[in-house]
Amino acid sequence: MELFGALITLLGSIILLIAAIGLVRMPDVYNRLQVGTKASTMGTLLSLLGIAIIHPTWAGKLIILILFVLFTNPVSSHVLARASHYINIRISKRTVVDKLKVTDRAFKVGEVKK
Amino acid sequence: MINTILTIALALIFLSIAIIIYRFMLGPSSVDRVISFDMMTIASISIIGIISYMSDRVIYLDIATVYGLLSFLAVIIIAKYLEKGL
Amino acid sequence: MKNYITIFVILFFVWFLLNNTLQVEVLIVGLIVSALVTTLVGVMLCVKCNVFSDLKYTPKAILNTFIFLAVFFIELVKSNIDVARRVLAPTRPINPGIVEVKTKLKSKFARMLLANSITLTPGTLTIETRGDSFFIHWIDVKDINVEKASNELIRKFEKYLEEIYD
Amino acid sequence: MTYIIVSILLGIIMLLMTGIAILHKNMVVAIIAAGVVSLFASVLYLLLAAPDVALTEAAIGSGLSTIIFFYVLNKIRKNNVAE
Amino acid sequence: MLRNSLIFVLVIAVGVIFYSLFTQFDGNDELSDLAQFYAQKENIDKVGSANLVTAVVVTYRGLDTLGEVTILFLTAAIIGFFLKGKLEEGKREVRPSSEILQTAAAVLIPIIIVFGVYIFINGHLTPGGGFQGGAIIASAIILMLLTRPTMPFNHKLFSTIESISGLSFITLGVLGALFAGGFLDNRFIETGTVGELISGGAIPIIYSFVGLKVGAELSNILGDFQEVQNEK
Amino acid sequence: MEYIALVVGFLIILAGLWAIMTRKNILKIIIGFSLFDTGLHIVMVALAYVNERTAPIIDGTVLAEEAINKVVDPVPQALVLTAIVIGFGVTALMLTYAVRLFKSKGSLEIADFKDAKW
Repeated sequence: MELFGALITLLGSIILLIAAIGLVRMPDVYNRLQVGTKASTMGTLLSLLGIAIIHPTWAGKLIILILFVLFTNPVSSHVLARASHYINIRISKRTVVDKLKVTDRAFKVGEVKK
Repeated sequence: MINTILTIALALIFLSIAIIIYRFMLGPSSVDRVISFDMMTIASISIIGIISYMSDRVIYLDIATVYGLLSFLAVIIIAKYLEKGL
Repeated sequence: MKNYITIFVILFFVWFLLNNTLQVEVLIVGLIVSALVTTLVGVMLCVKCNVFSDLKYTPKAILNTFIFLAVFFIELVKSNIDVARRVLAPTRPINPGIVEVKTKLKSKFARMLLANSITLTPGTLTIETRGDSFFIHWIDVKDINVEKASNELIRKFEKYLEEIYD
Repeated sequence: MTYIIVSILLGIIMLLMTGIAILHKNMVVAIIAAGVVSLFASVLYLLLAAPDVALTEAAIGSGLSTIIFFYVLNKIRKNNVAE
Repeated sequence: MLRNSLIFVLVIAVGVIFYSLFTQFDGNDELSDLAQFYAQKENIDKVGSANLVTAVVVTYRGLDTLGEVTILFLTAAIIGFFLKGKLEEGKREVRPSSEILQTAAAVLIPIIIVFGVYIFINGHLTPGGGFQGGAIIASAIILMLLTRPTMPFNHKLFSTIESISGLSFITLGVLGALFAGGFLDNRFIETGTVGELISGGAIPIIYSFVGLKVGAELSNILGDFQEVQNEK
Repeated sequence: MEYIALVVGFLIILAGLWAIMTRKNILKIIIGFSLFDTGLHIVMVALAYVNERTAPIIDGTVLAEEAINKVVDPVPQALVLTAIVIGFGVTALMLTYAVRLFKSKGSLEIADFKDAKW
């Protein structure tokens, strides 16, 4: 059982490594955010879960930690994506469609106001 | 045995932090650096989890929770600064 | 009122998990602290006081909560396999774009859960919400039509969330 | 033994980030780098068996300091176009 | 040029001092005498605090903590004095926060406050205490300010909380002086078993007041920095 | 481990000192000051470390009887704890002055404040 937990922790760290590689390889901010959010959330979740399996008496704090990360990480990446869209970060050339920019132009959404 | 596996996991996490720092130094825009900061915090949570197992102290996990809170707050304030919404 | 009771229960649950013990005095202190914080949040620091007021406590809603969680975790695992495939493949098979989808959900909490689930499922990231439109960055755009994209991306979560909230 | 290697790695990261914090031209990056120094200093405190200090450094040194710096940056930003 | 070389020489000189300090240091294998006194079984039982750092901060060197809290109070007052300018009537135009962030903040703020309260109530059992818990509560307040940037900050409420908890802190100290060994002595309440939540005499109560006070002070500082954004 | 922490702390102190004395922007000087602070705290905590020992908190792992042989020195940790909080206060105060200076001159470059030179 303990060995199983340790292996899960190892799996989590491998996923974190994948997230890091993705951060370097992806072409623009949005794709980096995609890879970063999903993989880092899952990586942390798995490595903490592994420790919770090794040490079942510690489970309470680890569950709080997992829930906290699971809840806040998507929100922060959403906020960051929104900010980078408003300050016109260069979007990758491979992008096929950008509906949000089209909507912004259509409604003449100004610099600051709504 | 378990300690060996966890040491390998620790090494992998440090490798990923090194790669993230590469992106931090390279990153063309500020947003890339903020993403790197966020991921470094998240990786540190895993590091603290493993360290607290290795030292056999459950109390270290409180600090990891503070890290989760910290990453959320810092990312939000930087994002709001960048989009001029502070 | 339902909102405050929900907040109280959540806070007490958090307190219990943090302490991770069943000693009576810890639980009593937890009750006092949760009650105080709930009052404080409700009276003085009220940000958006009615986040939880749309929750339903019928058996059907609770069943749907569990189904939603199960679907969510399956999608989370799938998304990581997807990410690993995209990152490690030498050609970087991406075809990104920002698409618009429409949701029927009205409750604030349900919309936030939907946005979070979108962010954590394969290849999608919520960028902005305007009214009932969500703008989503999709790493592999298959369809730019609003209806079809909605069906593809959010219907799988929306049908459970609708049961729980609206 | 593991702890020694971990502390060496943490030290290298911190010194690198100190350099970035001092030398980088963009103030946002400098402040984030200073935050990262505090962040890893906190892990180092944990290795040095000082969890109280680690908690304080994480909450105050890395959290509130960074926040307050960004408030000031926002205040002194004239109508210039940042970045 | 002269200036730069002077600075260089100065930094090198400080480096040499540090090098000599470093070579003279050869690790500790034992506690110092003072720490041995604090870590004795009898003294741990007498004070009743499982966290020795808390014992040092709250009881053995409680006066220092009082001074520190006073310094923070003075800092908050000076910052409030210097940052205050003429508030322009015209509302500043900022981009409103995203709806998802507002909802998430409404869910998270109570949870963060409870976490801060946990940190300072358990200050004598787990790492943490008044200062850390106060900082975490201030983080919750800052999250609230962030989601609604133009909302006026309620300085009065936080000043009231701060004064009440400061007064209670002093009162507890005086109670210690009256019924136990000295100012800020925690033993006028039964110290109980080390490791239980209700133990350590007055330590949890004192630390709770310190936490509330520090939280209110830090919130006031952050609120000042928030308010200065609204000027012109 | 404590030796490495000492070296890192000393180097960060030197870097912070250098930044305080050579940088031209007031915000950079404040960043240098806070780095100096961090380095100083690392040095103090490293001096408190005792070989092969653990955190000074009694729980299931460390019993009160054997605490004297198992924990590190709590006194410097308590001092550093206060120092960090005071350091935050000082940083906030310096930033306040920075805002104040910016209001008067519209700039934070140190060269624009030549009239304050003696």
